[in-house]
Amino acid sequence: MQPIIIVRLRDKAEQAVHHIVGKSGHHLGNMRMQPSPNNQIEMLRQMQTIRRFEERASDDFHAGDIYGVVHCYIGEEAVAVGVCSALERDDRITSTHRGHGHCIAKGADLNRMMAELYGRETGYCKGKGGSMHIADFSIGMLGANGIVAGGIPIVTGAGLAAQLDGNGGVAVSFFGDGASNAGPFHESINIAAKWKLPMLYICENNLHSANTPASKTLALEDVAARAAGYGIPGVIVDGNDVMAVHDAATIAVARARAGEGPTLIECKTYRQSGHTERLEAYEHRTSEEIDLWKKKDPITQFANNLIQREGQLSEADWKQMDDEILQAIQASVDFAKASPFPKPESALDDIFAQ
Amino acid sequence: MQPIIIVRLRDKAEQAVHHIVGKSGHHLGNMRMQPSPNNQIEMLRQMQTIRRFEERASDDFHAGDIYGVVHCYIGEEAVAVGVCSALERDDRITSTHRGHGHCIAKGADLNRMMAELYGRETGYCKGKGGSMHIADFSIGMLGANGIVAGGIPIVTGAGLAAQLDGNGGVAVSFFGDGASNAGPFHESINIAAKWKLPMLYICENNLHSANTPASKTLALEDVAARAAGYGIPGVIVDGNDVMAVHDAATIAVARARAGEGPTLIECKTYRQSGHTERLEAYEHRTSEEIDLWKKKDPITQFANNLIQREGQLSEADWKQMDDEILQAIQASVDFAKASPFPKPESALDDIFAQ
Amino acid sequence: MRQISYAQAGSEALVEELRRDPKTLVLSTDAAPALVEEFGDQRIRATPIAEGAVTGMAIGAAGSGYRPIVNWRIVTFSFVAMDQIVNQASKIHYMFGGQAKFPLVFRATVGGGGKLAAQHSQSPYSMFMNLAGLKIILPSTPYDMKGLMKSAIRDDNPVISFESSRLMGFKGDVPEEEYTLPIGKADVKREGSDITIVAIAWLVHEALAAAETLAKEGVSVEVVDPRSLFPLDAETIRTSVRKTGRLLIADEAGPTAGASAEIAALTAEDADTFACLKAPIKRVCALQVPVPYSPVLEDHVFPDRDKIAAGVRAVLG
Amino acid sequence: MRQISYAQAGSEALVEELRRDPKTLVLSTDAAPALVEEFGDQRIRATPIAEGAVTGMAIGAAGSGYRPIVNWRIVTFSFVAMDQIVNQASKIHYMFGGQAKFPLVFRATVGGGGKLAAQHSQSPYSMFMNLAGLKIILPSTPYDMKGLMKSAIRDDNPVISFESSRLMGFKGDVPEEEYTLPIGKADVKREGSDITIVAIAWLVHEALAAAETLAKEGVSVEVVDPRSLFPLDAETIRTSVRKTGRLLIADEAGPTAGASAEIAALTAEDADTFACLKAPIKRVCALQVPVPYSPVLEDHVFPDRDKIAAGVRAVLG
Ligand SMILES: Cc1ncc(C[n+]2csc(CCOP(=O)(O)OP(=O)(O)O)c2C)c(N)n1
Ligand SMILES: Cc1ncc(C[n+]2csc(CCOP(=O)(O)OP(=O)(O)O)c2C)c(N)n1
Ligand SMILES: [Mg+2]
Ligand SMILES: [Mg+2]
Repeated sequence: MQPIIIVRLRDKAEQAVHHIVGKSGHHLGNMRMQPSPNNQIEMLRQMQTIRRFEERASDDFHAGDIYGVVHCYIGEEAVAVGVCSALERDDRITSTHRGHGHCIAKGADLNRMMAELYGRETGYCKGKGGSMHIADFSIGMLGANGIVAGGIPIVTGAGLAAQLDGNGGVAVSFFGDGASNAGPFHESINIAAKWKLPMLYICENNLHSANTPASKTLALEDVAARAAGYGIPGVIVDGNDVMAVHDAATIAVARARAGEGPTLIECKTYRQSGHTERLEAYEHRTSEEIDLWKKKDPITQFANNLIQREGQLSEADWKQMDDEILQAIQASVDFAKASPFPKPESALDDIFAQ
Repeated sequence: MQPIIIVRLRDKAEQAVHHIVGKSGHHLGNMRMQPSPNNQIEMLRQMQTIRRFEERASDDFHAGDIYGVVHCYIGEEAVAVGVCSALERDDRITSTHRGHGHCIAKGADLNRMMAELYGRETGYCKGKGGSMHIADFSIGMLGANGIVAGGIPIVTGAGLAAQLDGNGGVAVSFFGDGASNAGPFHESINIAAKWKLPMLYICENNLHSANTPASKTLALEDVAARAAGYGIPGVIVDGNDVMAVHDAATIAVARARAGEGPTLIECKTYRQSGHTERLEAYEHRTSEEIDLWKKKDPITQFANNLIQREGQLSEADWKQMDDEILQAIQASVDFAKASPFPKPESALDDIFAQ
Repeated sequence: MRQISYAQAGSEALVEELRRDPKTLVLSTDAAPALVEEFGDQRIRATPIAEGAVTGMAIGAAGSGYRPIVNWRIVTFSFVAMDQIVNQASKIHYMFGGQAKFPLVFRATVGGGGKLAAQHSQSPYSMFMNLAGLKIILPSTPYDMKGLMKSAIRDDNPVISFESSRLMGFKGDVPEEEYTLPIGKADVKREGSDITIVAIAWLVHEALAAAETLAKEGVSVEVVDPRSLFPLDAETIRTSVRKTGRLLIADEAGPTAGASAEIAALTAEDADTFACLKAPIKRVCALQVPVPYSPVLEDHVFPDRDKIAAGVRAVLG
Repeated sequence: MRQISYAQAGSEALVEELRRDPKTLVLSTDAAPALVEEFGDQRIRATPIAEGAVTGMAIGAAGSGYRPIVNWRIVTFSFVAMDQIVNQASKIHYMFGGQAKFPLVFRATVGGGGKLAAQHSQSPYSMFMNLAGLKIILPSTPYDMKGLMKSAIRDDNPVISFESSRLMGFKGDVPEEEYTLPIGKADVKREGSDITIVAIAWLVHEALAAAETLAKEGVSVEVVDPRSLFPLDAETIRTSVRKTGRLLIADEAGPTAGASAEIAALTAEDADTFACLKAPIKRVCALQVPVPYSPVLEDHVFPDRDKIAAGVRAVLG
């Protein structure tokens, strides 16, 4: 079984059509799936919210208001939003160290997120977790994670729970190209495939893991090719094209809900920011490569698309949307700053559930 | 990339020819590789030595002379012998909990093996290891292992050493179908493939892991299919046909020595004995299945072949060979029994190398 | 009262809790046929040999409303799951600010005596005591096993149930009627006045045997069984030591940074107890070596009733 | 004498040993460009994020004649390699009857202070002390770092080099000329007569600061730095306690079954030392919780010079 590539093209009427092709080039079929215009605008809003949230988080980290470490998802927003827009609120996900995007796309509250980054009592984790550990179980966000590949088994357990519940729920694992070389990836996908768990495994292949290029760590360029070893579909999609991601996820979700088991979707994307917002020892990526990908920015592309091709958005709408987003982000910072730090003694709370 | 199957057939002149076919059936080529008659007889001798060694180990375990646990390899001898006959003495291997066959095939001394099982000072590990931990670094046998998949990374490190040495050495990992679902399998093969380490990964797919059938644990029936995810050849071979195993290993060894990287070879075989020689809680395999595989016994098949088809061995030779083997096994037991137990205080030796 | 074995007591507790709560499920590389028959292969799952992923899956299922019981089988195999234990299970409730519950049980046998050599004869429970956020039980009798196991399964937190290999066939009184025992409460297994022996699991029985021998020599031994290692019932131990003035700790694990070290420390750091100490604390543990295979070597490495009795005589001077 | 940082001292030792012995090699998920440049990408290898396999590979390469140095980076990531550490590296020399050598170094940073929350702020060295067959160093100064690291790389056994995150930028005297320090020898960092503080890594400096403060109050503090945790230099610690009669242990890890517990136990079990003890032993450690993120919480959890000074006052009564 070869990985399947979903390429998003335009037909003569300039409508988006997905062409599904085998990796060797033969055509497997077409597909036309369009979320409603409203949904698309909502998706754009989410992507821009992620972007603005992280720009602010980065600034405030450098200003010393946010502590520890912050990993930005800038440039990869189409993945989280493309996938989560294909999910229901009760569906469950786990995220990575680079988790803000998944939180926001799954519907997390900006105030509580920002308050957590600020280490405040009103944060999602009462200040105990910080950027790498935001979770909101009420919306099926089972946590960011400081361990590469650590969340993959956990969300596979959520997939098991969904299967046992029998209500058609699905579970989605987000992880990087780096994580795809770690044991938990293999162990989890094998189990999910064998048990036909309702799962999506979303590899965010941003071509690098910290300071090591994927070309040095992946035996094969395409993570999706690994699906063949488990008898499940392996899909490659342009991870900077939110609609392509959305459609690939939609198919996989349908498959999962129908009891047909997991799908591995590899989203080819790029992290425009550094590995973390700290001063890293070095940046091994060339500025040419970074610039190239900045030109393929997922938000600019999508916004232009909605404005120019689909005509669903005017330049003014877009500007206004961005203003609203910036206000919401400012409000989240205000909320965080107005919130008290936790009481020192509360460090002793929450060790055990009572 | 699909797994390659090597099928051993006869041509019109009744000579063994290997047909290499893709899993979907198309023919990829033929191959004719015959070790010399002497080597074949030596291979038969090794297989029968493994068989007799374990029959005796089982008896003596039940008699209370061997302690702890013994895992027999009965029925799988063609794998160890087929592979090790394609190796040089300096090539390195690691084994599993089911390790006697690999030891003997790699050239280990029967006396020191039996003495180790008997817990004596003269054993390979001075009585510290027992059946699950026999090693002989002088012949490149880097150890049996009580941890499923535990030896895979270790021998991959030996492959790294071989690559750095630059002397054309290879390293071979033996492991079970069960182990192929564990993280170290994936992590190691990915690294070996990326670094083009001179490795053979030999999956002994005996269709079961302890009391669980492979059909319940392998997402796909063929472990070899996983090779596709790493861009390396995945080969399926009849693991009860020692010549087929030998030939598949020979090709892979040549590939490894040429710097072309690892090969994954799946040997379809069967364990005729129980999971261990202890009283297991239950045997989940049907007696039909066990009987069926006993009919495909690798030693009987190979001996018959050498006697009937190749005419390299007479019935009398074979009987004599077996007698010699039984004598060697008896001698190893005599050696073990004549050897002292280690001194109790020697438990405190060998914690650290000086 | 009826007598059942330590192993049976564990199984009984498990089966009763599986019947009681449909959200419980069992994950293990080896699915016991009797359980599959009664509870079906959805709730009793034979997994691939991938204890790491399986442990993580249990965490995710627990966070999604289930109560998984993972049987790692021998503690040896827990080490492939260590990331999920240390970095996830023990921290996840805290790290996320207590927003979700993770009711989880991990079962694992510990100890030697089986001539299984270094990998399969370990007693590494102290490695898990150092984590916050995990409870640990390690019972010594069928009665304690059943009562603690039921509590573990009902607990809303991750609990590791360490179970002594040597005691699997050991029989003892277990009532027919339902009961549970609190996690975190030590049990005085024998009262005495001259010395306190805090003994763990199998060594409780060795300590009791040593106490019999010593009684004939006129020495009155108190035997305290912590039963759970986290939380560790410091108060019961200290109270006993304040009474006897002497402490010996018997553990099948090596001493270094072991449960025995913790018990020594929490005794020596308590002012009232320290004031009552008449003699140095003594640890009678396994030698600090990997466990060897050969019977003569293995016997040399582990503590037993004789070594305990000798240790008591040494403390009493 | 020239001053270099703790981090530089470690790098210097590494580079010098890489130059000295062509069989050394470095495996890490992040290959430092300077090392790759000098030693090439065959000996300095950037690995996939697969610390478990990489650790096992190091064992196999060591058994095949190489001297691998694995940089796990943060100790957090060692847990995915725990099977290879516990079941293989620490037992392999013994289990195989001593027939092969396994010269291995594992490097990992430990400790908190970085506001990195629970997973990335651990000090779990005591989990590794309980294994036999692994040496453990944990230096507190650039001088000790360089000397111990060189010994670790030359040692024919697996050695874990734990390195304090908080001390990375800390500078101290390091001679230009070559030297090594023995693994297993504690160092008295300050002499005193009223109380012994055994302090680990970063807390050595906090203890020294506390000692300054206390000196002004007329209290004479001796500070002992174990420098290596296995073997642990019981003799130097006991000698100090026999002199001062009092013991406080300061550790950035939680107390439970920690290095602090072991130090307490080996003091309380030694008859001569016990006889000299004038007060209960005191542990000033992190609170036994996962480490929280928010600065106010993190500060509350960790010990420091003030908590040490308060502890000393409490012991002195
Ligand atoms: C097991 C483990 N090893 C190492 C690290 C350190 N680390 C944090 S992020 C990262 C790179 C991850 O790369 P990838 O999975 O591709 O995700 P990306 O950062 O590119 O989103 C590394 C090595 C870790 N968190 N966990
Ligand atoms: C990590 C780990 N988990 C569980 C076990 C217990 N165990 C020993 S052998 C075995 C089955 C192994 O199956 P397979 O890899 O197919 O090898 P086979 O026994 O069939 O040769 C199991 C589960 C183990 N040794 N290691
Ligand atoms: Mg990446
Ligand atoms: Mg098998």
